Amino acid sequence: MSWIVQALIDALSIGSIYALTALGIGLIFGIMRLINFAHAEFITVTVYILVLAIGLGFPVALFFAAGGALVLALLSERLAFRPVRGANPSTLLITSFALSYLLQNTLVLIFGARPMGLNILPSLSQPLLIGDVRVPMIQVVTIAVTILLLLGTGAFLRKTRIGIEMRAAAVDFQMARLLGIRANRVIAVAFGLSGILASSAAVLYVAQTGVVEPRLGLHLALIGFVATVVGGMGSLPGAVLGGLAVGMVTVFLQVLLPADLRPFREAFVYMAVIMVLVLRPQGLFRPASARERV
Amino acid sequence: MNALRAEDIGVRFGGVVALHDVSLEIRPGEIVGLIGANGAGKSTLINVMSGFQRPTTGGVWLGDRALLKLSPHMVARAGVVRTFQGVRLFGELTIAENVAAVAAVMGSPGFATKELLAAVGLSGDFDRKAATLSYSDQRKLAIARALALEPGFLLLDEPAAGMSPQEAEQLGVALKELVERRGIGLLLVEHNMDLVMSVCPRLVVLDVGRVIATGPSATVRADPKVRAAYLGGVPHGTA
Amino acid sequence: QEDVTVGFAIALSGFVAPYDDGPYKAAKLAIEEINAKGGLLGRKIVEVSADTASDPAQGATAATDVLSKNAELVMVTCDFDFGAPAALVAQSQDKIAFSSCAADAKFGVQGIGPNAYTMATATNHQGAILAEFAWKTLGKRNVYILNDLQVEYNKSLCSNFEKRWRELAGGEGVAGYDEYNAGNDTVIAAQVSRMKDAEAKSDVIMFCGAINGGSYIRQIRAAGIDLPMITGESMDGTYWLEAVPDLSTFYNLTYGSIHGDDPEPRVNEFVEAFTKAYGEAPVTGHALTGYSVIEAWALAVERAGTFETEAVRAQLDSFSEEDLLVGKTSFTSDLHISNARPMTIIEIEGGKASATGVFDAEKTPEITF
Amino acid sequence: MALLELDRLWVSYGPVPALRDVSLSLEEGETLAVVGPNGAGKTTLTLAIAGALPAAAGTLRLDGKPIGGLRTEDVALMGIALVPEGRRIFDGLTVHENLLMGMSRRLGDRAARNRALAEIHAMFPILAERRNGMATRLSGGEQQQLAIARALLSRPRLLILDEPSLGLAPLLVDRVYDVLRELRASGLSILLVEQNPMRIGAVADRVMVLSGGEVRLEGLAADLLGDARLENAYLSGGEHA
Amino acid sequence: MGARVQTYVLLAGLILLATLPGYLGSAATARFAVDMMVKLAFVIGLSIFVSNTGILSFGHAAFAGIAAYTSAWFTIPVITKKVFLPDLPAFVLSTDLGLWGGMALGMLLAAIVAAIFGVAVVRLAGIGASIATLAFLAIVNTTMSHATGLTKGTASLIGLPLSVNLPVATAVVLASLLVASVFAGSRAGLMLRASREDEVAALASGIAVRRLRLAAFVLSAALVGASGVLQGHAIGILSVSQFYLELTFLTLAMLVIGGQHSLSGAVVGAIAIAFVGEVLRNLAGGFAIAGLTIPAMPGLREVGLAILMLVVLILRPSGITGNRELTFANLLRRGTRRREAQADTAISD
Ligand SMILES: Nc1ncnc2c1ncn2[C@@H]1O[C@H](COP(=O)(O)OP(=O)(O)OP(=O)(O)O)[C@@H](O)[C@H]1O
Ligand SMILES: Nc1ncnc2c1ncn2[C@@H]1O[C@H](COP(=O)(O)OP(=O)(O)OP(=O)(O)O)[C@@H](O)[C@H]1O
Ligand SMILES: CC(C)C[C@H](N)C(=O)O
Ligand SMILES: [Mg+2]
Ligand SMILES: [Mg+2]
Repeated sequence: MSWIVQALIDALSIGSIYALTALGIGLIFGIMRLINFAHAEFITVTVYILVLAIGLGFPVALFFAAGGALVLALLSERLAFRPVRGANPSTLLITSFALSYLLQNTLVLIFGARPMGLNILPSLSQPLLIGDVRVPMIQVVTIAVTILLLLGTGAFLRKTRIGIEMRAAAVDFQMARLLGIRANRVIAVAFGLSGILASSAAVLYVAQTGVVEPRLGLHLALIGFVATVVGGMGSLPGAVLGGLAVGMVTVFLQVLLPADLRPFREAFVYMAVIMVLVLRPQGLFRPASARERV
Repeated sequence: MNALRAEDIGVRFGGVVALHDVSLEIRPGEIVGLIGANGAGKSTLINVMSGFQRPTTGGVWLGDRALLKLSPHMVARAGVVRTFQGVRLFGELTIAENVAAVAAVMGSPGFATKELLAAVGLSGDFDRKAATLSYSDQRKLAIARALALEPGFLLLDEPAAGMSPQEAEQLGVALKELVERRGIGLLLVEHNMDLVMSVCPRLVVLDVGRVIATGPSATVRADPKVRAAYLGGVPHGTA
Repeated sequence: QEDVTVGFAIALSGFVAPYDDGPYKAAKLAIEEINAKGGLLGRKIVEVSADTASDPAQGATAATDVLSKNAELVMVTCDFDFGAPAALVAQSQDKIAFSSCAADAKFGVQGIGPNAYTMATATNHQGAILAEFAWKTLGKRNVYILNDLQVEYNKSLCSNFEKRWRELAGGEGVAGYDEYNAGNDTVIAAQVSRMKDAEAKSDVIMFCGAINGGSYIRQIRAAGIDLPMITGESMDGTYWLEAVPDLSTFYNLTYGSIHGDDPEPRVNEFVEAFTKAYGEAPVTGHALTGYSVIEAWALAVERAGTFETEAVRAQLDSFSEEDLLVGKTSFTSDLHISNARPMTIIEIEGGKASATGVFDAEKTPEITF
Repeated sequence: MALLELDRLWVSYGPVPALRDVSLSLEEGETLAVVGPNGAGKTTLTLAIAGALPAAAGTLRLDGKPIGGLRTEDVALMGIALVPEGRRIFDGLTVHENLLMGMSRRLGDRAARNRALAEIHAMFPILAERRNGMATRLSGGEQQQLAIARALLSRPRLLILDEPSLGLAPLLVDRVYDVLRELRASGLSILLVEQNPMRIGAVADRVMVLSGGEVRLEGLAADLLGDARLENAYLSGGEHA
Repeated sequence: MGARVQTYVLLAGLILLATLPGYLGSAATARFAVDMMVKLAFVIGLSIFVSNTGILSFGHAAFAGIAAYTSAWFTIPVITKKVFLPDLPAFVLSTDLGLWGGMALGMLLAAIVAAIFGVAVVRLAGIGASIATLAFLAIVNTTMSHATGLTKGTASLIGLPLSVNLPVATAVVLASLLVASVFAGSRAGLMLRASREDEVAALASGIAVRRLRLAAFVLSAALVGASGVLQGHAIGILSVSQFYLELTFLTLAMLVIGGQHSLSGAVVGAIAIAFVGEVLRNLAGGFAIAGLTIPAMPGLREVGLAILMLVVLILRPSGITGNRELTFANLLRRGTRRREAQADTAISD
């Protein structure tokens, strides 16, 4: 029985990193219909700043890293996404991809493609043994932080005026301005928030893996992207649960698949993704009534 | 051609009962007006009849063909064609292409696109993008597009919304002519009572998802229930 | 007399660049040394390079580029997938193509053509060395294998290791096997849990991980698994060590120690010269292969007395235990990779890397294609 | 001084002008009805005044201050509110959240805002009923009420309505016009685009006929309604560029 | 001359012009030109689906891969094949069909796979459909990476005859262009573009949206397959990773930057990015100007390309061609189009 508990905990710890990434991607997707691939580099850049600043002590480095992600997100919005806002979703997507490619290759130019080691929060990488079950501290922290950030972001969007303005500007930018909403500023705030979310994911992630390389965020962003859509387009809890679900499926397949099929695990994961999309086009965690009315 | 019948239609959205036990019949060559307060369920009924909304109860029949079994595009091909309250044009296509794309469904290569556009009162440059039309012109194009399918039955959801009284009047004339010439059965959902009264011999009135009155227009119009639910005290128009 | 040109169609940018950086610098060092001694057959060697940008299609373009500048030899990327497109172009233009360290035996007659060579030690032999090292030197009996499926080198290394290990230890000697794919799995919690379950019956971990392997080692150690680990050439270097502070009982193969303590003095001299030229020691032992590519080619040219491809190839094919910087190197007319070459093993204790010695294998799994 | 003044305004979509040389002025407390055939440029006019379309030439002033180059939101904050053609309700927001977006900070404290909201709810009961429902689930007419309510909550000095009766049941049209009359009586300035002359008569002080992007006729509502020239102006503009 | 014919002629002319450096320059420019044709074949095939349906597909690289490997099974010389792919079925092992036979089979298999998987994709709309194609790409990639007997898995497959030169590649591109052009001009093409604008309205108009989308998907998979075959036989080596995310994004970027709603956009985008990339590649390799030697700057190409892509997207969000087809009339109208575009952005700002 303990293997199930162990697998659940493993799944949660992978899933919660995915969920945290999906939260940042889902936030911008919900607001702008933009799948922001450059979220990957918001994550990666945070980690490189950590590498540079870690000599100043972790709290200072964290401050710089989060600040860096924030500034990067704001700059991206201002220089790359604002000019194409309102364009076709594919144009937005390719813009974010081009930005991602630019940032990634700039990192390669500056730091080279060779990975570097980075040891942060070493105290959290101690295992915690509860009975037979091994629970690394970092995983517990990751899960807790994810839940907190989800609740916080959700409350922000639902309860605060600027949060609601954000959603309004997302739907009809011009109408929002016609009502006196400073929509540009509002969207910038959303990006800033996504930068902060990216930096949180980055810190927790690198505390687990300890290796920094220019493509580090890519895989996370890809999963975040899938999770956002599978979980429920435009719904934040949907994105988070989508991330968790992808993590769960991955881990359970890894544990349960016979050895010959294990190399094909990812194919099964993505088959599940397609099945979800076909059976529940509105997303796993949104009611059927959430579909567009004719 | 057989009649188009909706029988005992019920639709609910969560707690909201949008339609309850609604029946309606349109015969070829007939214009039926469907009126009712906002939210009464008129658009929902059109959605059901055109295959876009699965009802919880009831059935839709074209003669003895069960339309509910068909997907929306098959319903349209079967001759039951609708327009939308929200217009829904093919915005990036030109005006001419909007019609031609639909004519292509019928495989009509030499389709008289220009004549059709003129018939609904559109003129000028047909190579403009449809999205650049003014609101009432958009509505006209939507009707032209529906006609390109050469429908047996046409379900129009507020076609005159946004039109000036004169335009609405012209539209009314055009619709009547169409019904007479082609024998189309027409369901007209409309809040412009002048238009409704001038083209519809028969009315069905919905209120909160139920039919509260049906019959010859003049009778229905005088019905106190209808006045209370829909028309209000002040008589409208000149009729 | 005219100069003679050596072309480099390698990754100067992109994600394969770290593999090519050291060998390229080392090769340039070798060229300088030869020129300082009066050149090759009395001609000065000049180098031209073109960037493949870590893209196979651009690899072919890069090779065409350097060949159009009259390269007599093309050195290509330290990996089969990325090096082969360029080598194919050289082959089709009847020039010699040398990969610095593609460890796949197909990099040769069978895969590309008779003009293709690689300075690597075949994974067959690498796997065998590691198996015998764990069995004899470390005295281990039960291995747990963790394999990264993303990179062919890893898969090949692990499978050759296992072949040799089973000969030594029998079927029971494999206490567990698991895999991950570095492209999809960044956190390997499930694999680590499985390993933890098998920890009691294992006494060594064979880890076939690639360039970001440090991340997985960190996760394994964070779970409290302190078994000794053995790995291939791909984990050489200390650039990733920060990820696993105080790492101990860790062993990896290499072509030569970059820490100045190789049992072979020539290697230490090379590291010194390299450090002098570039301000820092090579990042991994792969650098030696680049040096030896030039070394081997120059030797063959000298013996042939000409730059003609056919004559040079004949000389290369008759290499037998030649003492190159990377170690003893032999080629035959149908095997253009070394499958019997002692290699250095690095040990990491308390976060410090040092050479433990040079090891060889008695028996090596056969090469198949 | 007039509240709103337009002087020789030109607005174009690409190379095609949609408004040509339009001048008008609207006094404080006055209601101006703009009529005209379809494609006349009425919607364009409302958008231009509200700051959503740039003027190619000419000036716009509110209280004598030029508002031509201002950002859309700044124009709105100066007190111009638009009930746009096609409602433009915020999808994905609840009815209440939609109202909140209209609710200006100028309404004052929480109590004042709640009072304003209660007024609106009294005016349009469905909005209270569906308070926490998704706004786009409302029927077309219900959405129109929401759009008007949203604009009113910004406590505008000038309210612009682009065909507010669009898609409304007659009963509700009556209600909307009752509300407009009340608003007018309370001194609000209104610019109303409306197609139905009968409706105009009930609320407008003055009428302006727009056709083909140009002002064709302007005058007191009382004088113009029933005037054959009004009818002609309507019909002549059927063709447009 | 009809508008479609004009477009075909203009685009074919543009393509031939673009191959010119391949004939006049060095061996390296010939390689560049072949590579450009390979990408062009891909983007033209991709545009059949993306331009007409408006659904962004991330999955087409998989079709290129499937076709490339299929072709390899039937074109690698029999003796070589027995060494590298001994697990292939006997009849495959003993067959050598040459480039065209291999290409035909490759396209066929790509089309069959597209027909099966497409049933799921066409049920979805918008971003959901795109994610499904991304999932498909991942499935194919994972499967091919571990189906060692068929593909050699993560190892490269070698021995493909180098039978693709510039004229061959150009011929395939022109043929693809013809197919794409005829499809876009067909009734099916028009109906699909209508559904791209508003799926619900298209259904209400009787357009069999799913069936048409599936047809476009299959056709475009086959053409993209041809590009994969070209690629394999141009460089002589296949690895599964060649047909994954990088190819996907590069080709999508070419399409979107050219103008994703038109065939002209596909052609112009692919050629423009290929040329800019090549110029940057040469600059990055270092050069001498007016006696001044600029040293090599590896990585410049990628960074420069990304910046240029961003600039184009920002200045022309609907792509270089503004989503219009190239016709003689449109070429003359360039001036007015520019102004319209400005007015559009003025509204959205
Ligand atoms: N998809 C849906 N989900 C939930 N409720 C819905 C949905 N579609 C319609 N409704 C509700 O059903 C009722 C009927 O709506 P419908 O659109 O049919 O009204 P209508 O008669 O067309 O009104 P109008 O004249 O304003 O267009 C309304 O209360 C509406 O809010
Ligand atoms: N986005 C646009 N791009 C190009 N032309 C446009 C655009 N919007 C409107 N037009 C054109 O500008 C002119 C004026 O349109 P407008 O919408 O202002 O008319 P309107 O008077 O509101 O008509 P209606 O009564 O039909 O709503 C019309 O010819 C219309 O086709
Ligand atoms: C650096 C090494 C992991 C590369 C390896 N020698 C190869 O053939 O790919
Ligand atoms: Mg309705
Ligand atoms: Mg209008």
